[in-house]
Amino acid sequence: MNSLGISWAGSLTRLAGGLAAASLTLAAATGAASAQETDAVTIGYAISKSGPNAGGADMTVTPNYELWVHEVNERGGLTLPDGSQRPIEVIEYDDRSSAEEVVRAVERLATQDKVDLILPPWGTGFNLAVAPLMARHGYPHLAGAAVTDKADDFVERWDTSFWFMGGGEDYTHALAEVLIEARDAGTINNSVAMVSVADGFGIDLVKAARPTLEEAGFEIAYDKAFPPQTSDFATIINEAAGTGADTFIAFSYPPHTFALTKQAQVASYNPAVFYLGVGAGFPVYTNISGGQMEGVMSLGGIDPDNALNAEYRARHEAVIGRAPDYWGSVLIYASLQMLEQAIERVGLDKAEIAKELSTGTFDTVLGETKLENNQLRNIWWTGQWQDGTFVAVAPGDRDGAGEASLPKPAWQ
Amino acid sequence: MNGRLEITGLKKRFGGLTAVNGVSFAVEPGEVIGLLGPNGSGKTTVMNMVSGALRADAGSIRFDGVELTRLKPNKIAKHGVARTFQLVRPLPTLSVAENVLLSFAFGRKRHWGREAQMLVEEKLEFVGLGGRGGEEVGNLTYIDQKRMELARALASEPKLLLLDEWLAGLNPSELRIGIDLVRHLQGLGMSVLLVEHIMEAVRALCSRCVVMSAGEVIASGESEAVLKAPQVISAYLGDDHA
Amino acid sequence: MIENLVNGLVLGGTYALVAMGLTIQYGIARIMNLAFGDLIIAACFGTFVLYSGFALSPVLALFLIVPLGFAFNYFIYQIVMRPLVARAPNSEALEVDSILVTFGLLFVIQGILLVIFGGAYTSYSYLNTPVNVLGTIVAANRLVAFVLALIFGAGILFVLFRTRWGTTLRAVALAPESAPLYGIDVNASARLAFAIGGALAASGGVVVSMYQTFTATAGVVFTMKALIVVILGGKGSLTGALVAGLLLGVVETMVAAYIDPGLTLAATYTVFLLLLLVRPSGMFGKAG
Amino acid sequence: MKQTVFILLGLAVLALLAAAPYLLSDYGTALLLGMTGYITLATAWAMFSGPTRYVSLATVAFFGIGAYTVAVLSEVLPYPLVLLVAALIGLTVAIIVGLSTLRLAGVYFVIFTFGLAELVRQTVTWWEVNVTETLGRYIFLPFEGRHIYWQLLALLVVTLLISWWIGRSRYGLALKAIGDDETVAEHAGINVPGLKLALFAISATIITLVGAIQAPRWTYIEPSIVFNPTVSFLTLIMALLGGPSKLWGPMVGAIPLFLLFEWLSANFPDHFSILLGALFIMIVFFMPKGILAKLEDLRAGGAS
Repeated sequence: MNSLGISWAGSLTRLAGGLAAASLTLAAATGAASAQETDAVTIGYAISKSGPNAGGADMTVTPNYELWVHEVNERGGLTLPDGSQRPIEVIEYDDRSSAEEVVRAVERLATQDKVDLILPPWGTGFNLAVAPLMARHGYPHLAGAAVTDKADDFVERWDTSFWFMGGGEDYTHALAEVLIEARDAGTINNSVAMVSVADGFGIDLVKAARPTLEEAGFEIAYDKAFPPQTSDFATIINEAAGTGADTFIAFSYPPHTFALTKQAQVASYNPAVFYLGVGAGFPVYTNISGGQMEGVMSLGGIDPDNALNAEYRARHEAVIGRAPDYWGSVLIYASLQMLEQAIERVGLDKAEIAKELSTGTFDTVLGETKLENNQLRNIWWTGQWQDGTFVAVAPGDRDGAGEASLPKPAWQ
Repeated sequence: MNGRLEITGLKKRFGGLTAVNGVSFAVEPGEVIGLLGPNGSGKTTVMNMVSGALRADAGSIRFDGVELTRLKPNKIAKHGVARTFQLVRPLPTLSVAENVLLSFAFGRKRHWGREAQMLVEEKLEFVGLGGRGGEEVGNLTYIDQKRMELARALASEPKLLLLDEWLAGLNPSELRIGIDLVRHLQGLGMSVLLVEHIMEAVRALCSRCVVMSAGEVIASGESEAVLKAPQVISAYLGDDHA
Repeated sequence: MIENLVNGLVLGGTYALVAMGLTIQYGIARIMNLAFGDLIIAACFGTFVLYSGFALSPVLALFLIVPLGFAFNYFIYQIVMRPLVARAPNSEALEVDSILVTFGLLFVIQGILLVIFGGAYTSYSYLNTPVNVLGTIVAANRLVAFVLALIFGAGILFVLFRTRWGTTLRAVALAPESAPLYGIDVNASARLAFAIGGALAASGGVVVSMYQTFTATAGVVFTMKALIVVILGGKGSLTGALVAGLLLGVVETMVAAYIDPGLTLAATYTVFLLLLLVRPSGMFGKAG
Repeated sequence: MKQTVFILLGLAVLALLAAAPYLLSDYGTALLLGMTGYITLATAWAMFSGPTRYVSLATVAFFGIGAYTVAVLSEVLPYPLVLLVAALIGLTVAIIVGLSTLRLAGVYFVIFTFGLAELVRQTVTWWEVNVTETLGRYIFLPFEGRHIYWQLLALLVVTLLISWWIGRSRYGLALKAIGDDETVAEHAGINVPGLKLALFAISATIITLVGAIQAPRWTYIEPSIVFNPTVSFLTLIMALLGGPSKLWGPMVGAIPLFLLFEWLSANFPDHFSILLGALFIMIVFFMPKGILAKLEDLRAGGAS
């Protein structure tokens, strides 16, 4: 009757074997990680190289990390306060678009690889997931690809965290500014059709947009959220067109942004204001819209006369092989330049770097850059495709801002 | 009322086909009764309704004073009705002993632990598988699998045993062993409802028979008399022979 | 109303096209292919490369990529699936094994695409021109998917029910155990069916790439949609896949139009789960 | 006597594991945490799916329900009560789902459970977007890695004890019988639907608790994070690799796979998918019944 019960002896032996194997593997992993060059500055990051987040990370974040490291090492390395230079050595992990993986990878970078600096992952959720860890281990956290209205709260909670992309309210206020001007000029009516992707980004923006637009006296005629997996927008475009609104706003991700564009073209839906979410500022958008991106609006934008930015775009294309997007890329790159300059001023002490980032003034591709309460505010909130460039149009009172050109010309 | 099976007006339809149409008969306590009929006459369907594998469309099945008609197979087993299957169905991942133990554990009286193990050995002994409890069922010969299945049915300590062609496929010497086993059960006071094609066995075991054809009972009574009845012969062999 | 119906049918055309391949692989070859969506994505990338690199129109690309899909799946069956089929004691064991092994295959294909193309969103514009169907404007590229689904569906149905060859395949689908008794080479038939399914996946990929943005990791979305359609339609039923695909498109469009676009997927799953509960064998499947 | 020795040994191993966070770096603790989480998931999964052979992909539905409950209630109720509520919600959903689905078999059950996970995710998303208007939720519970690890370890011990108890009780035997032949099991007197439902409910409740306990680690929760279908797939693979019908099987599968994933994503971040896939195919080819069965085969082969 031995087969009935569990054989304790055999099972425990097997368990012990498993544990021994596990600890051996652990030991092996430890040994491998500690064998690193001593004179290099180690910089680690975990990024989504597979899974659903890979698309976003591969557009906005990873290329800029690679570009920056490439450039720094080409210059001979990071310059320290004493003038010496040390090359960067990168340790990168794939977080597989999983929150648990990204947390563990950062723990590994901090406590196992003991890297000098850690660069953040892609996405609002993942940046928040690693924020407590970065703070606990004292790493300055340059949250680049994260849009949040709660940055003030986060800075209070984690004073070594820095936020570079603003929040939903920033973007919607800027948009409302553009819309009010167009309405006052008689270009558009009072009605707005708005859709958003049902996920953190879409909700944050649409939640900020509702009160902002209503305060500005706009009537929201259509307001729906769609699941991120949506690929067909025929019905949504039909319904939005049916409302007679002159303004169409979509807080969308790239696949939706592209599909909305194609569907609007097919349906000859041509509202005076056609504002889309992430992806409209991607270089590939030119192909997707069949070269008809003129007048399309979105988040971000650049000042076409800014030589620094133009130069950055050229370098990105030369090193990475494709152009950066017109929104997040330059912000991420600027955050890395700030990091580099902070190190040059105060060395590799993490607390000192954080303090310098918080208080110092830096020369970046954005021009002279200074953080306000650990947040980058010097951002272009709204942009518009004009003559083949995604030009920044808001805030309109800042130097370099273009003029929004409305109504949008018809699709051909 | 002790251990009497009473079937009245039992009906079952499958789609447009009426498989069992108003069957009534009874099995008295301690009696071995044969349920006969050509293939497709509805015998196994009756068995399935008694054991709960199928639900009757109409009619009633009472056993030991309890209405079984709407009960699930596990409840029916707990009321003291056990069965074997037309094709042997051993549980392949369980050892021979575990196959039998299962019925003790969930049968009428729920035995478990050391006591149950002894009971299992006893039952295996009874069917002629003594000492072979540790073997894999897959390795048993056909007759031994049949023995194991009988032991498994007996292990739920039934008052009524349903044997569905349990003797089919045995060679003459095995058949003799099988018949002796069933007779032994009768000696223990158990009622047995036997679906069987082997007339030799029916004659040897059953005092009474019920013969079905096309879903209806066409004859019942003393075995010898029933087996000679013209309607029975014609049902088996076709009208030409009547 | 008519507008939504047309939009729904056109959307459903894609679902049907994609699902027919899976239902053939599952119904006849008995392989539950979780890597199906990744084959579609591979075909998307193939079309993209041909279009942007060699200026080959996606419609012409069909003639290159569909045979490639056939050949690739033919070899996959021969190398990976056949040993599993040979060793499986019963169809359930094969089901579990095929789920597991194609799950591995999914990652291999996805990984190769990631290495070659990276994780970026890929999209191009082709045949994005309006066509008037019963007063509703639909995109030509989506109409192509719809028409292809009907053509392939009708073509394969013709083959299955009007040719000797098709009778063989159906025999394998219905009774793989007894088919050899009639002199049918089950292995060859299954391999063929698997390859045809793969060719359909490739054609789906070519068409989908014309209007949908894709990434190397987006395959699972297609697999799941196709699976739902297959189960809705009934395992192995081509007609079922066709009807269920179109129906799903209509349901999604109606929900988006009259209830809330946010509930389209929830509605899909609700319809799917309810049907599974009421009729587990699907709309066109055999009961039991 | 022998049993006492093993119990003592088991307790010693447990004590060592509990003390591990003091001996290891944060990353070591994180590894143990992740590993314990997956071992618990795989063991709980195998508790139901191993003996009944119902391949469930609903793991992440319950995991996500647990995590979401914590996200919603962590500021409202004391933590132990939050866990209790999470467990109750998981249990209720499991019973409802179980009552309606356990008569589906084979691939239908597989697809159904996957659909269920997606449905829960879509419904939660829709609710949050349209009703509460907060898709992302924050969890600021004062837990560090080791606190979460200890909770998971305790849950794992409980899970193993339940699994062990079921295995040696009459219900363990009944489950094996159900896996072989439900009809025979039913005729032997087993309440098959009831037993399956009970087991599904226990398994789902444990899975819910794993999600609930792990949630505070991510600070920020949204449906795409907690209803990530990878969780279901990994759990299934780990259990199948080890051998789902044995008590230690899921653990024997989860530990090497977990470490392997970690090693691959650290050393081959760009080729993770290819290697994982290739490895997976090899496992199916060379260890179809799981590691434990393979080991037993080898041992049996060596002995004869």
